[in-house]
Amino acid sequence: MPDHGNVQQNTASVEQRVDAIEAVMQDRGMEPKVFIDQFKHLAEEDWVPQNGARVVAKAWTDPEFKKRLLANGRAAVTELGLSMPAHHRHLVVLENKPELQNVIVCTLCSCTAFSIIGLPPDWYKDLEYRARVVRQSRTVLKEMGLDLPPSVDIRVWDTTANTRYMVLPVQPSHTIGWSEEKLAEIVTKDSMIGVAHL
Amino acid sequence: MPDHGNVQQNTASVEQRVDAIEAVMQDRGMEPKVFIDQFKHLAEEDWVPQNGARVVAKAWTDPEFKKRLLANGRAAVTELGLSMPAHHRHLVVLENKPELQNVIVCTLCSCTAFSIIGLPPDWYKDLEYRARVVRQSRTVLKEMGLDLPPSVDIRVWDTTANTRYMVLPVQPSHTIGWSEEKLAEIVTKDSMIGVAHL
Amino acid sequence: MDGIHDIGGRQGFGRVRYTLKAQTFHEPWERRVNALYSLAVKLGIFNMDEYRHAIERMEPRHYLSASYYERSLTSLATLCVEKGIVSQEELERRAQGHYPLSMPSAPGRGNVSTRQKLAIGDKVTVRVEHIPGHVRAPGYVRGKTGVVIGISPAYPFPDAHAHGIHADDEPTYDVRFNAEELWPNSADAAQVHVGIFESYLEKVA
Amino acid sequence: MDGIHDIGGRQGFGRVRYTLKAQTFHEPWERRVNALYSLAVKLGIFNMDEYRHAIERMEPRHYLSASYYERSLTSLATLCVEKGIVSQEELERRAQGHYPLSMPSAPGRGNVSTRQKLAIGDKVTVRVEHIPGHVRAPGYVRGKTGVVIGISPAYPFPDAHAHGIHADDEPTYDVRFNAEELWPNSADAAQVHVGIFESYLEKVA
Repeated sequence: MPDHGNVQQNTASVEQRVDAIEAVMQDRGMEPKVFIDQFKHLAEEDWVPQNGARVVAKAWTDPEFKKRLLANGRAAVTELGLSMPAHHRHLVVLENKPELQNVIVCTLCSCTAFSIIGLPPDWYKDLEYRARVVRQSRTVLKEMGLDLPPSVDIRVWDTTANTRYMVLPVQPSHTIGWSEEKLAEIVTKDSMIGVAHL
Repeated sequence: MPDHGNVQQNTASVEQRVDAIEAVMQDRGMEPKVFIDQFKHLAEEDWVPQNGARVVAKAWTDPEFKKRLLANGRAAVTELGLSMPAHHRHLVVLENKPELQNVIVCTLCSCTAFSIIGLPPDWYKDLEYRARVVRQSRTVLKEMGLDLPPSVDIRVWDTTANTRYMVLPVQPSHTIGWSEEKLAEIVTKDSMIGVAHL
Repeated sequence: MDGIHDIGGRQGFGRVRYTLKAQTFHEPWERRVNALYSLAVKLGIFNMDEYRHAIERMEPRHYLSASYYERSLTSLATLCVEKGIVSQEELERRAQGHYPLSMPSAPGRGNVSTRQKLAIGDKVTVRVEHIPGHVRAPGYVRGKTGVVIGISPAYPFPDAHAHGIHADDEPTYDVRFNAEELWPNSADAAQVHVGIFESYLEKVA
Repeated sequence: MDGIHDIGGRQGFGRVRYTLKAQTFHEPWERRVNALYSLAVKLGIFNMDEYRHAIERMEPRHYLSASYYERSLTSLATLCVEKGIVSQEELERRAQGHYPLSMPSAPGRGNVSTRQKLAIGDKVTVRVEHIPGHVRAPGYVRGKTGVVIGISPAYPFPDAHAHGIHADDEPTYDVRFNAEELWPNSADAAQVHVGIFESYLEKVA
């Protein structure tokens, strides 16, 4: 039986294929090299989870900001000089509580509020997470190291439209009174996706 | 990103894997070599579409046999010395008519009445046929060379239980009066699956 | 289980690679695999329902990329390991490389106690069930309504039989559906008949 | 389309390969691909809905076996070919080998004319639709009933926008479902919220 996929024995390597499309874009005057450098800067210096961490730390220490953040996330993050791409129409901030765990997934592709919480980690984009966390939320979180007692309710948010989500994790009790700067240092990307506590 | 399937770079070739399991069965006294030879005989000499072709030719020429065949296929084929495995509990014979085309598929795996119509052809077991023929029957048949006019109704039979099906194709008008033996020569496996006319 | 194998009606696949007088086997090892799994069934090492379910339990990427006979091989090897005939380590030592097996099985279930005998002409709905173990109703009929047009002899209930738990025999029914009710505005006109075990069906008043 | 990409709730997958502080990129070419498709969107060569749909149109075996960034690459290359920027032949000549692209697109559709404005607290059912083109409602909510708990700003309707046909903007609603109603007896207890375009919803009286 011949191979039935459209990926054949003589398929060019993925690097060769990237080189080819980049060369085409270069030829057509799209200046891909310049953009690749800009993008590297964006991905490594602008779209970092430290953005979201600052948002979380401010929400923990400034009740008025937290109200504005929960009411309109997209507007509130601008107060910290943060922005979102045009096609991220809305930022919904989901507040975790001791008895409530919010978790974000994108089952159809892998959308995230990447300019705020950083580009998604590898596992977030994998078929396993996408297929399973909507249906087996408690089991999957446990496998990932977050073993929630039965008393904690779970809310899964499947980001299938143009709204983006971020989780506002529970502030660890031992950090009450810390400065905003110090608090921001403990906030992880995974806690803002909702698969880890702090 | 590490490879996520369970088929890794160092996966043994499929032949090595077959050799390994056969060697295990040999070691455990199951005598696989004897059975492989027997099976080769079964597959090449016993489970041949000529069986079904004889059934079809007899149904075309013997109206009483055809009645019995349509009433209870499994019993009727024994009249021709044919048999079916124990787990094929029932043989339902589907009579095509000028205005009716029956088509067989097994969407969940690839079941067939193999002792009667022969082991299934490669395309029958492929994902394409299994996924598409239930939903796009007319389109798929056309792509396979059977372009049915809109006046012909289509019935698709998904063999998801232990009943087996065979299609009784329409006898071509130019063969009326031919002997049973000569008629049996024109009947193909594909016509008994329902994807081709004669 | 709602597995990747349940592909009836799934879109995105290309043309059927149809050829006249297509072959069944293309490589000598394919014939051997077909014989070996048949031998194992004959010897009572596993039954056909266990065999089918072990194919369904293949890791989804492996299932889709494997040929038909590689799927047979994987089921055979998985069940031989699960039945204690051989260890994966021994298989890998003999094969001199990684030997991918299927994923573990979820628990099975017995026959549905509220199932009803049905008659030809009965209008029936396929229960909306999501069974973690083996099940022989394709997903595309779940919750859909059709008419019984045939009754087949009783056979062990596969949801139990594939898991080695007690299975009463029960009949299967040929149920006729309209393709356009299965996939509204998105199917070629046809009647689609599916062989459905009694436990999966509910009579519609 | 009822494509292989629509895997929410599909069973048979193994454990999430979770690691602490997991990386986004593993190979230099992945960063380049992410930049190149973003550049194409920025230049207006295609929009995000076309980009997503071209990923969904990948041949199912290719989709499942490809890494995330190989899927991005395939969408970028497919759309550059479909938009007339380059031919597959030129790509294959430059790449010195076969260059797999996505399968052709089915036609799209416009906004649903009977859609209704919804309010928080409305009970809604997801229409049972099988759209051959791009659609952003996951299959697991089809025909299911939930409650509107949030409203998001209007955005071009993706079923049209992914196909280059006129798309009116419409709001999306955060709809809350119970996991146990989505997958009866076969899900961990949870509320599952899905962002759903207005055209996909019907208000329940």
